[in-house]
Amino acid sequence: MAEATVNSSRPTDDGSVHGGLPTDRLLEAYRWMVLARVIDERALSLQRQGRIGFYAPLSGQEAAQVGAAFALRAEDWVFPAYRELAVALVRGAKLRSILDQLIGNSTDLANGTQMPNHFAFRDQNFVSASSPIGTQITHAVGAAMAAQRRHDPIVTISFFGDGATSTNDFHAGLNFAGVFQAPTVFFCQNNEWAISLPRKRQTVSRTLAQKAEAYGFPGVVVDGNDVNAVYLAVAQARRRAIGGEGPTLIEAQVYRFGPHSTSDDPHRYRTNEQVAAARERDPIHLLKARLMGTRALDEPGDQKIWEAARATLASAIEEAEKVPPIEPGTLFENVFARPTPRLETERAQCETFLEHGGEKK
Amino acid sequence: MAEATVNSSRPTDDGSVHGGLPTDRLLEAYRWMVLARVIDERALSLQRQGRIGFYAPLSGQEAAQVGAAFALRAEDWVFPAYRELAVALVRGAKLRSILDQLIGNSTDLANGTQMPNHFAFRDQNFVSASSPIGTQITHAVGAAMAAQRRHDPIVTISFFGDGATSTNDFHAGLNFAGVFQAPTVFFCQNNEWAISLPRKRQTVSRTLAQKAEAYGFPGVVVDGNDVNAVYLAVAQARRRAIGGEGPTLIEAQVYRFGPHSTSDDPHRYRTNEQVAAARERDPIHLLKARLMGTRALDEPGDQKIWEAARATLASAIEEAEKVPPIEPGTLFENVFARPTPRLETERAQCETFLEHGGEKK
Amino acid sequence: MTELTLVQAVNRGLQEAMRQDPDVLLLGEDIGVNGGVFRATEGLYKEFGAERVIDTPLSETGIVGAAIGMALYGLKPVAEIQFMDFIYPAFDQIVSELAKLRYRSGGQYPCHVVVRAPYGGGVKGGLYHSQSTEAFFCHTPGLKVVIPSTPADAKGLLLTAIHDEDPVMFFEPKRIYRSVSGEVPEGDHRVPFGEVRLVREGTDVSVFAYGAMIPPAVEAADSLARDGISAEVVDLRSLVPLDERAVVASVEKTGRAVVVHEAARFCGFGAELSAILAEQAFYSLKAPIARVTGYDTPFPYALENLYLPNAEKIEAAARSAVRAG
Amino acid sequence: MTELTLVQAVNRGLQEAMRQDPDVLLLGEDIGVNGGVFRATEGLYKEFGAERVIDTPLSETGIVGAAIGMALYGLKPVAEIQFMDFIYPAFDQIVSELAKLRYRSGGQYPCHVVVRAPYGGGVKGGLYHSQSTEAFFCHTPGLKVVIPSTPADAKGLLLTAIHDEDPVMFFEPKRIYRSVSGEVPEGDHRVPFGEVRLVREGTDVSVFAYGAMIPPAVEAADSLARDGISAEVVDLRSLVPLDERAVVASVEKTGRAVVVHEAARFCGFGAELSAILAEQAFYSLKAPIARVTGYDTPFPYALENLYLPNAEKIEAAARSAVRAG
Ligand SMILES: Cc1ncc(C[n+]2csc(CCOP(=O)(O)OP(=O)(O)O)c2C)c(N)n1
Ligand SMILES: Cc1ncc(C[n+]2csc(CCOP(=O)(O)OP(=O)(O)O)c2C)c(N)n1
Ligand SMILES: [Mg+2]
Ligand SMILES: [Mg+2]
Repeated sequence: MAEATVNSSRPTDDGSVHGGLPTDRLLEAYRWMVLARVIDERALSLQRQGRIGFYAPLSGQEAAQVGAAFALRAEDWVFPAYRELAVALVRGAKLRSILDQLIGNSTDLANGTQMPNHFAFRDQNFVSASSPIGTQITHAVGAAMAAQRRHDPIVTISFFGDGATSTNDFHAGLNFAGVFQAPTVFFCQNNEWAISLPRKRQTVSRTLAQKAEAYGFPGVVVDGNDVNAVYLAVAQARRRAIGGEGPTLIEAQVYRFGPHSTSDDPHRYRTNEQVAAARERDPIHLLKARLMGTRALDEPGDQKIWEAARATLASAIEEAEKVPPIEPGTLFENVFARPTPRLETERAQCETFLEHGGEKK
Repeated sequence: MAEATVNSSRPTDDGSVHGGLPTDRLLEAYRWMVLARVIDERALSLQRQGRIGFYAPLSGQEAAQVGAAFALRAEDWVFPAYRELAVALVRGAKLRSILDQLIGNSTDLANGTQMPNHFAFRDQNFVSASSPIGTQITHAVGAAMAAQRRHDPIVTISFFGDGATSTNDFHAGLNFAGVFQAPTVFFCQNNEWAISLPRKRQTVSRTLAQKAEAYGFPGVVVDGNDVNAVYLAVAQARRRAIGGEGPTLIEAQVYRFGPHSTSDDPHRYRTNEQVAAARERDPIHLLKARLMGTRALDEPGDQKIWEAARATLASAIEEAEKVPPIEPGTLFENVFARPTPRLETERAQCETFLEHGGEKK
Repeated sequence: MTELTLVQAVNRGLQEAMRQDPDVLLLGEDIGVNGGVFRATEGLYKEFGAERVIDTPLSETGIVGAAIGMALYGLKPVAEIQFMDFIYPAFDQIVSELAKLRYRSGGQYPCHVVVRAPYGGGVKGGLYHSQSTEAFFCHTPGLKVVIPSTPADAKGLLLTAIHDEDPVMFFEPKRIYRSVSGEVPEGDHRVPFGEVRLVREGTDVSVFAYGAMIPPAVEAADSLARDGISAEVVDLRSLVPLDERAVVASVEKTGRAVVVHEAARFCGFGAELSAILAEQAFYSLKAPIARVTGYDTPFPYALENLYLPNAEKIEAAARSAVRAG
Repeated sequence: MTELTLVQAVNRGLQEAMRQDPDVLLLGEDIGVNGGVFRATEGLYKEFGAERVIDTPLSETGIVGAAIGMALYGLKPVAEIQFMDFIYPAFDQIVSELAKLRYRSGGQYPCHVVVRAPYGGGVKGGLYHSQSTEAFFCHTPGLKVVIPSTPADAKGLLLTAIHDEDPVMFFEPKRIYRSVSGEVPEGDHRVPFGEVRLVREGTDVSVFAYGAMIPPAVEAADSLARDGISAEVVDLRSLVPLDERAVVASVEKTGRAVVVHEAARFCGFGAELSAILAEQAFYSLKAPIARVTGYDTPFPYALENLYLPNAEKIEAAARSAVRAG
């Protein structure tokens, strides 16, 4: 039972999760997915124009992210990698806050300390992302152990990619979770690529989900283009965790449509045909077709969703770009709770330097 | 097919490995096992007397080590941990050299740089052991990839414990081996303990062998008290590797009879009864009974084997203890191929210091 | 006050913190039933149970990674690394995550973990049970680094560490775990970070040391005193934040400095101390700043006494400094 | 001679070594088909194939661990770590294994691996694509540490590294990968370790720098020259082994020292340089030794230009030194 395939046409036989999301929730999911797609497109052009410094698109992974986020509660804790923008949105992170971070302006909640995409939203229990691959996995396990100790009925969830399954923290995190029966969900978005390395050369296990068996708990493969299937898989894993049955590894099979990031040129390692083939199962198209099939959506309605997304985004960008740049003094904040004497000295040196007109931007 | 049980009463169905070791080889194995046991007993008392500084006994693991070593060829490369004294013996490491290392005297092949048990015997392709757990696993994989590249018909083998399966290098090493089809054998001696942590709390996978499945190659459980079963398992894994079929993980199930090391007090975490129960399957008794059963051995013959082992050991100890202590100048050797100017300066400072009678031993 | 060894003081510090605050918990290898390979956690498993004294699988990555997760969630984990030599599998978690979480989240995610590890030589431990690599952690912005040399400081600094808001690397000089004992205040005894301990006042030369190097530094000072040389011995104990003011003041008084540590010399902590003095006490210096340290070789087994700084070496360096000017 | 950028020179160095010796091979992430995220391995996969330009799974532990195994077996692996910031998962392999194998085996198992990694800031990379932690490796006995600042040195030091018998950490200043170009000799061009490169002679103050800090150091020297201050600029380039003699000689001549690096100040490489001078050039020093370095904070994103040393800061420090005495 190490591995099972979950999809919405074959809902789990567990009564409590039911057959999945009702139509209004699916429509809501669709709106988030469209917004994420719109942000992706716009962010790529902002980066080209030099208005943001970097961007890592999530196109192709919208259903996986929104489906997973839909299965969580506000009290649950999310440990993201750098690609989980749609998860942040669904959990209520403000678009403005996202833009602030992408720009690194003076209202950026993280003080402009990090590259774009490395979000942290305390109010959404969306923990600070870092660049080193996989490190959040053990954090999610530790936080789950802490919640368990406090008898808080919540779960933690870590988001990571296929490449991350090769890291030290994947191994340590899954093993600890198995040993301590931590109430956590490991959510792997297998988008077939770790920059230029195809999934098949990352590891030769048949699926990534089956790796769970090495740690004594179940792994589940799910079609990551099917928002409902993802929702069901995560909801079930969440229920297991809350019920004291321990962790689950979920492999959501998706495809990365865009470049790894704005620094990447995917033409060096994959063909347009490969991407085109994958795009035939674009999660947004699939969900649109489904909603149109049940008449929950029609073309004009769809148009409106896209336009609304673009409009909201445009005004958030406008607002965020008006915000003044970050203050130099913030450089010395949050190294420690209170600056050490040495940091005070350095801050003073820096100020003197600035007063003498030293800084070249 | 991730896991299979190999034991000598059910030999593999592969013709080329046959049913196992012939009687004369079994008798030879017995001699090595007895020698290892005798060394263990003597080394513990040498440590208590302050004649060596530390020791990690292998009692209970003799059959696993000798059986594995018997399945290897001289050209194969061994990547040991600190407990593989019997493997070193079988591969031809001189007893004197082993004693030199345990003492750290001036003929120690490693210049007295390491604690006892951390052997390196270049002539036996027995690579330098270190204390950090698991690090040799990736080395064995890299060396196997190198042999593969050179088309050398050899295998590499790493020895490690149950505790080591939790380390970063276990995960990285097995994954690399799977991806690159490295001709290597992962030999895990599951002796039920990682110092005080029982195997069941190290990981909750049913067996350790099954972890191989996460990396796309087979894992095998073998009775580590049965020298012939171990021999068969390793011989078969070796044949697979040489034949281009890739790596194998072998879990040899044994029990650590003694303390983890001379620094350890096992009474703090396990009962005498547990040990007594395990000792009922003492690999030396099992092999003795088998040899007696086929009349390859009788009591007087057995007596002679033990006496011979004790005598050989006694004279090796005597020789090694006569060797002068290591020269101070060796401190600065082998940091680099040739000492840097800074090391020359430090060596000179050290010599001056010694000339002024500075050293307190 | 009770007379305790240094390792007992560590034990009492942990016990006190755990009694004070249910959010304090320990995790590490062999710390539970076994009480720690140096017995630093002896008795705690019995008193606080498996939920608060957690024996982990053999993964330092997991220990520190999980501790970080616990701390983010609000607990106060104290992670034990069995020997400092085995901290490297957790190095990524320490330098990339623990040290940077507060900063990179703009203060949204402070992350208070104490990482304890015995360090240093003199126990016949060879390459992998003897190292002193405190400089790695001192060079990582965001980490505090503390090393006690007395039982009272061991308990007092540890309690401060556990109640601090920042990540603290707490390195314990295993060589003097049992050989040094002294009076330790009962209860919630705290020693602040960022202040040196003046072990002995002097006027001719300042000897800066920490951890297991304090006893030989004092021995050297005794011997120098017999020849009328007055050595000041300063126990740095809080390497980050460092009491730079006290360090500089001492050399402004004595004009001469000898810096002592077990770690290899090149890029060791002594280099920083030397650099601070060459910057801030330059005009007071009467002699070259001397470093008495381990050599730039891996830590040896058979020859460890040759490798380690001792009273003779410290004394010789101090005499040279005094002779020099 | 060909005019190349620094990253092209790295590429030619690798190509030359691989043509010379079939035992040289590369392993790392995205170095094959993709040619490396900075294109340092561009074209090599095509020329030498997947057997010698090995794209590995995402595991630095595995990359360095496997490279060590290959080296033990007799090959000459060159491991690429995509960014120095991601070297920490391999830290245990580097400091516990690579650095110590020759020593701990009494010379039976030398282990020659070259680990290449781009380092440093100025590319808008934030916390995890900008760090300079060369001091960690310099403090680890058994490792050589090299940082080129010109295309000719990039190729020449890299070829020396690949043919050396010891482990070499080869850090490449990514900020000047493309912005600096220059003439590079064809063929087997080698630059020896342990020798500084005298960038510019001077008599009033010595500026010690390396990697991407050379251009601002030269810019500062230009500006100082306009005011009649003669600054000597010394490119250290081989941090281990360090050309201590040349460093000391320079200060014996100028009497003043400014040490520059991008890394955080506390326990950075500059501390060691300062300590060496405070020990060996004490009587020549006319002014406090100044350090111009990154601040003791994690590396920032938005404010990286404020964080990084630049010509103005170097110039100001040099002027202070000259004013001081
Ligand atoms: C420890 C580490 N090594 C290397 C990198 C460089 N790097 C950034 S993203 C990436 C690939 C990640 O692939 P995957 O985990 O599948 O996530 P995806 O980008 O596909 O979402 C690599 C190698 C890194 N960030 N961290
Ligand atoms: C990385 C690391 N962490 C911790 C230790 C301390 N330690 C030494 S042996 C050991 C247990 C090893 O158990 P196992 O792998 O089962 O081998 P065994 O000793 O049973 O042969 C531990 C935790 C170490 N040597 N290295
Ligand atoms: Mg991926
Ligand atoms: Mg074991």
